[in-house]
Amino acid sequence: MRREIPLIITFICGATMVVQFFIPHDPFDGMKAYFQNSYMVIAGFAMILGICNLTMLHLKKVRDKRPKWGYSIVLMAGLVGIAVPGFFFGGIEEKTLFDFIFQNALVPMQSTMFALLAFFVASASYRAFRARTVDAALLLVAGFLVMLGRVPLGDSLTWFMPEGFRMSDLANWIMAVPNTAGQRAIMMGAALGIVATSLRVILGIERSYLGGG
Amino acid sequence: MTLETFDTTFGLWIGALLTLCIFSFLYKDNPFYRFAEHLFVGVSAGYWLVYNYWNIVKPNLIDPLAARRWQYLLPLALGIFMLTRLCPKIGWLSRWPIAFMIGSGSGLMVITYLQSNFLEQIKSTLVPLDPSGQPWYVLANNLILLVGVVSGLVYFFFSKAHTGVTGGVARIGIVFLMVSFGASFGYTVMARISLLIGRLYFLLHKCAGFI
Amino acid sequence: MLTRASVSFAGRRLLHLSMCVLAGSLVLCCQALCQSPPSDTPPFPATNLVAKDTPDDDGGSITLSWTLSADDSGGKNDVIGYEVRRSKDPNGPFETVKSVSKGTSGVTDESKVENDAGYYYQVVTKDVGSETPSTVFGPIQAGVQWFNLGRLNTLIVTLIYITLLLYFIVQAKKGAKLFIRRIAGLDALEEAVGRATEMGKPILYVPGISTISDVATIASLNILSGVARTVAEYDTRIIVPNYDPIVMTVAQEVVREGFLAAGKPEAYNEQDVFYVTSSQFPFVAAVDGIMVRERPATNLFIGMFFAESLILAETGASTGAIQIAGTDAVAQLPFFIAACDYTLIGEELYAASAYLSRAPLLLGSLKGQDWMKMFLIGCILIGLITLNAGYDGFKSLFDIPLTIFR
Amino acid sequence: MDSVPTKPRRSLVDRLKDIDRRVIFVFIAVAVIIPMVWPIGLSLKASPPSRALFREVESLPRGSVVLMAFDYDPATEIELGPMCLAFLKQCFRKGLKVVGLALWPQGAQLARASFSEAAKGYNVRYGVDYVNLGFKAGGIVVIDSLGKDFRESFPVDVDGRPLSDLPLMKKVKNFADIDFVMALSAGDPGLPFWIMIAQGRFGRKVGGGCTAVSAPMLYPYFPNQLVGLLGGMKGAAEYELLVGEKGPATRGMDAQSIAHAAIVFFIIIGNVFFFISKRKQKLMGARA
Repeated sequence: MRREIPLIITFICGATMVVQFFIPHDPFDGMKAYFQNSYMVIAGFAMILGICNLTMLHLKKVRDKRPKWGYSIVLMAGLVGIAVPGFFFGGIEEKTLFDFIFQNALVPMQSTMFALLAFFVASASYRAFRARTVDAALLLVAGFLVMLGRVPLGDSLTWFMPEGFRMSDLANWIMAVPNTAGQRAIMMGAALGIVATSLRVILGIERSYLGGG
Repeated sequence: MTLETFDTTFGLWIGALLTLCIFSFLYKDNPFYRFAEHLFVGVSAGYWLVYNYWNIVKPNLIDPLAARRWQYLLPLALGIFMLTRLCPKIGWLSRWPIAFMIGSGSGLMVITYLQSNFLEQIKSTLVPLDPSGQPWYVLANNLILLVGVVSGLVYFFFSKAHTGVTGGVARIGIVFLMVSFGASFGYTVMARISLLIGRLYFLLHKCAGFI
Repeated sequence: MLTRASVSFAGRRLLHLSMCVLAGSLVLCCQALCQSPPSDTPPFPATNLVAKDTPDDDGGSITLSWTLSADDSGGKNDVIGYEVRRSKDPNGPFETVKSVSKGTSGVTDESKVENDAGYYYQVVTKDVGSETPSTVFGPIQAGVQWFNLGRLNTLIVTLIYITLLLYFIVQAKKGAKLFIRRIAGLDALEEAVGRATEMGKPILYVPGISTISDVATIASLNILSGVARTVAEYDTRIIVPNYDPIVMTVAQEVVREGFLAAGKPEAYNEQDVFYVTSSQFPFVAAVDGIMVRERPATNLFIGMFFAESLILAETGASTGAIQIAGTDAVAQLPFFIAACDYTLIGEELYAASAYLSRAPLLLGSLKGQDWMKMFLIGCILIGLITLNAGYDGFKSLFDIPLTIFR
Repeated sequence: MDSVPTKPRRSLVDRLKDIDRRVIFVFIAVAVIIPMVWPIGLSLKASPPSRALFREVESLPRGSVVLMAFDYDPATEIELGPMCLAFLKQCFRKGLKVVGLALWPQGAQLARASFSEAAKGYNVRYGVDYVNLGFKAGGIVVIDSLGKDFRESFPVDVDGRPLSDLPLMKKVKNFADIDFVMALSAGDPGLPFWIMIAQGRFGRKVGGGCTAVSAPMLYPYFPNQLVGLLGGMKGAAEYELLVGEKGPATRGMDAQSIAHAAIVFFIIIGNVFFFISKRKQKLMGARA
């Protein structure tokens, strides 16, 4: 029973979501909103689970005095430091302590982590854009042309070409035609894979998510 | 110095220090990065916990229940079942909410993807090839698009070996995929550099008043 | 976060461009014609007012259309807009339910429309100083439909797909032999696990940064189940950091079962499958930390990824790990291709569980997927032929919503 | 993040081929920082959409009222902020009145900062020469309501002052009193809505600024529905050039071009070294 009931629940919920899409009549019309709301609530509860897991892991590190356990204290301090004001002192409105930490610690770190991409995009293109094989050469040429087409330099390099056939136009063409074709093929294929996997899940053929593939 | 400007200055300094800590990772792993990383994880986890409560659990569960809308008891029950993971003996109950989420998620995906990524993409691939009244390059582009989409799809055939005609067409498909990957990569480079400029502007202008 | 939608914009750009140019020139024409001075004579009325129940909905809505007043974009051209008025009595009084600007010849009235009540409508044409009502149309009732005809095409495609999948699954059950082509990234999995064992280093498995309702995550967990088993057989350590607490819960079950299936339940360490945080960049910061400190020999990034993909893959590459990625996030594939040793592209991710387990049922459904692709290509080809023969009825079968029954 | 340990006795070419990535990082950092601190002012020519916007604003008579929408957040400030500064300086110099509002929550704070930064050096006063109405949720509905009365959506300004206390707002009732609309937008809700309502329905002249990513999507509106458009950091730098106030965008644009060039350069030398070492291997193979 421990495995059958979840399978039945999966089937009923999946089938309901498919059916409600086609039937605008009561009781199906409100089904999607209700399911999505319930989904969010469960996810909200699961957050407690996550926090418990994180806390226990790091408390254990501190208790066992594992190497570098001091950082676990930093982590816990951060967690408590934002959660306590968020729950008990002023909530999450503007100009609260919660908002101060969000604006001055979380946002700068987030943007900086994101900005690391500028460096990684450079090192990745240095390594990957090499004409080792035909495929790699295609990657290189397409990437190189589009990169040049995005800066004024590209157009100045192709000054001798008539208007409409310069580097930026070529880059736009690559983006609009071969790039679109490739992406569309991936998207269509992936859609079929997603739908097939979903149907297998609903029908109970794919059940490794319950543990024990 | 008023409290507000103190707040701003103090906040800027925290932001600047943490920014530098994260950047230091580019050189190598070091105690500054480790400090920032752990703080980052802790603060963000706490942030999500609080955010979740105020923006999801309260308006979508507690408020409606307080207004005696009993249909919200089901999500409450499922949410509590989720927490049974914490006591191993009845932990298997958590499979119910998981089954609910996976089931309803999968059901939604079936129709969403068939509609938006199947029907709509077919429709946008159906373009007139008729040369009359159109410049030659429109026709050529449409043909290239068609060849690209079809050959790309053939690449994803799994139950046929990539030999013979299938192999040839799949090969063309790979060409399109590779061009598409290269182009998307190149297209993103500039946006990524602006992110760095934004960060450095924060450090040099807002914090150091340098420029 | 970057989304899947952001990448498809290039494709729609051409269409968008032409539409915008068209719209732009229309507006210019209007402005040029607007120069004539306003007058006090009332405008000509809107004509041919028709109201009908809005199709394919749960009621509460009526759709109206009319022919523009002769003074709107023509005649004296001094119309400024229209007011739609409604009443339950043909003789009024009428209340205004909607006002629209000039050049608009239809609206949907959704303001407190009761189902199955008879309504009478009137459209009033307005210029600066005066107004002219149209003839009254009615009674009309809003109703609830039992089936959304606009989605019939989606239903048919869904049914075709389910039939194909079930047919081949049944065939597979009967014992039909099913071939599956090589997928390099999946062949490399075992080798990658073996290498980690040789080096005595752990394996890092990141099941994406999305929720359990994302099918890419489910596909990833299916692959994890196979990987966990191999890992247990090789006596290697596997580290699974998680972005979502529910995914973590499932990942713990999956890995535990994998160790159990390999006959080594005692080797499973629950602390290696853990939650980090549900925020994109802090999660990446932590995983980067794991990569440079634990130095896993193999990194597997499989599931749904966003802009952080390259941060993960580049940091992993710098530690010299073998990296296998798999995602259907079109925008992130280029970065994984550039920085990883193998990448499962799009649908390959969803074929993985069949490929790894060789379970006949799954292989059968893979065959169904291929037939659906043939169907898709067939639709494209037939569509092109009919379209270029001057018949666009076939193309209109793919309209969303489907309008051929309206 | 150490590089993979290199084997001894490798040739120079081989070592350059697998150059330590930190060398690349340093080059990128230098390529971005130097132009930001000492702007080079790489030759930049204003594109037609930027020039058109500038000319349109220049042609507005003294005392005209400009409505400015701050529909962006800190994430895109680096692209849109400089446009905003250059544009505001042009307005203040010309004696135009500016009414600011935001359809994005964080836009109101960004507007506050931009106004006070741009006001430095000009004799302008809050309430008389410029006002900040703050943020209002609702997107297109808010824009629509401005056609009737500003007070419907914005009964008070960002600090809670009633509009009747602000001299500038006494003469601004609805769109009819606005001479020009400038929308800085990072996405949705944003520029397309302003074009649709303010231009399409109420016939106002609309100009705009957007991120580089969304520029290709918005260019088609120019010149019929949009009198001018600034796209990304490049557009901002062009406007700084036109207004004659070299600011953050000019620096940023230099940095962006040079960093881009650095990456292109690395790709080229990466391939050169790769081919040299491949040829060497071939030669060695032939010898053996």
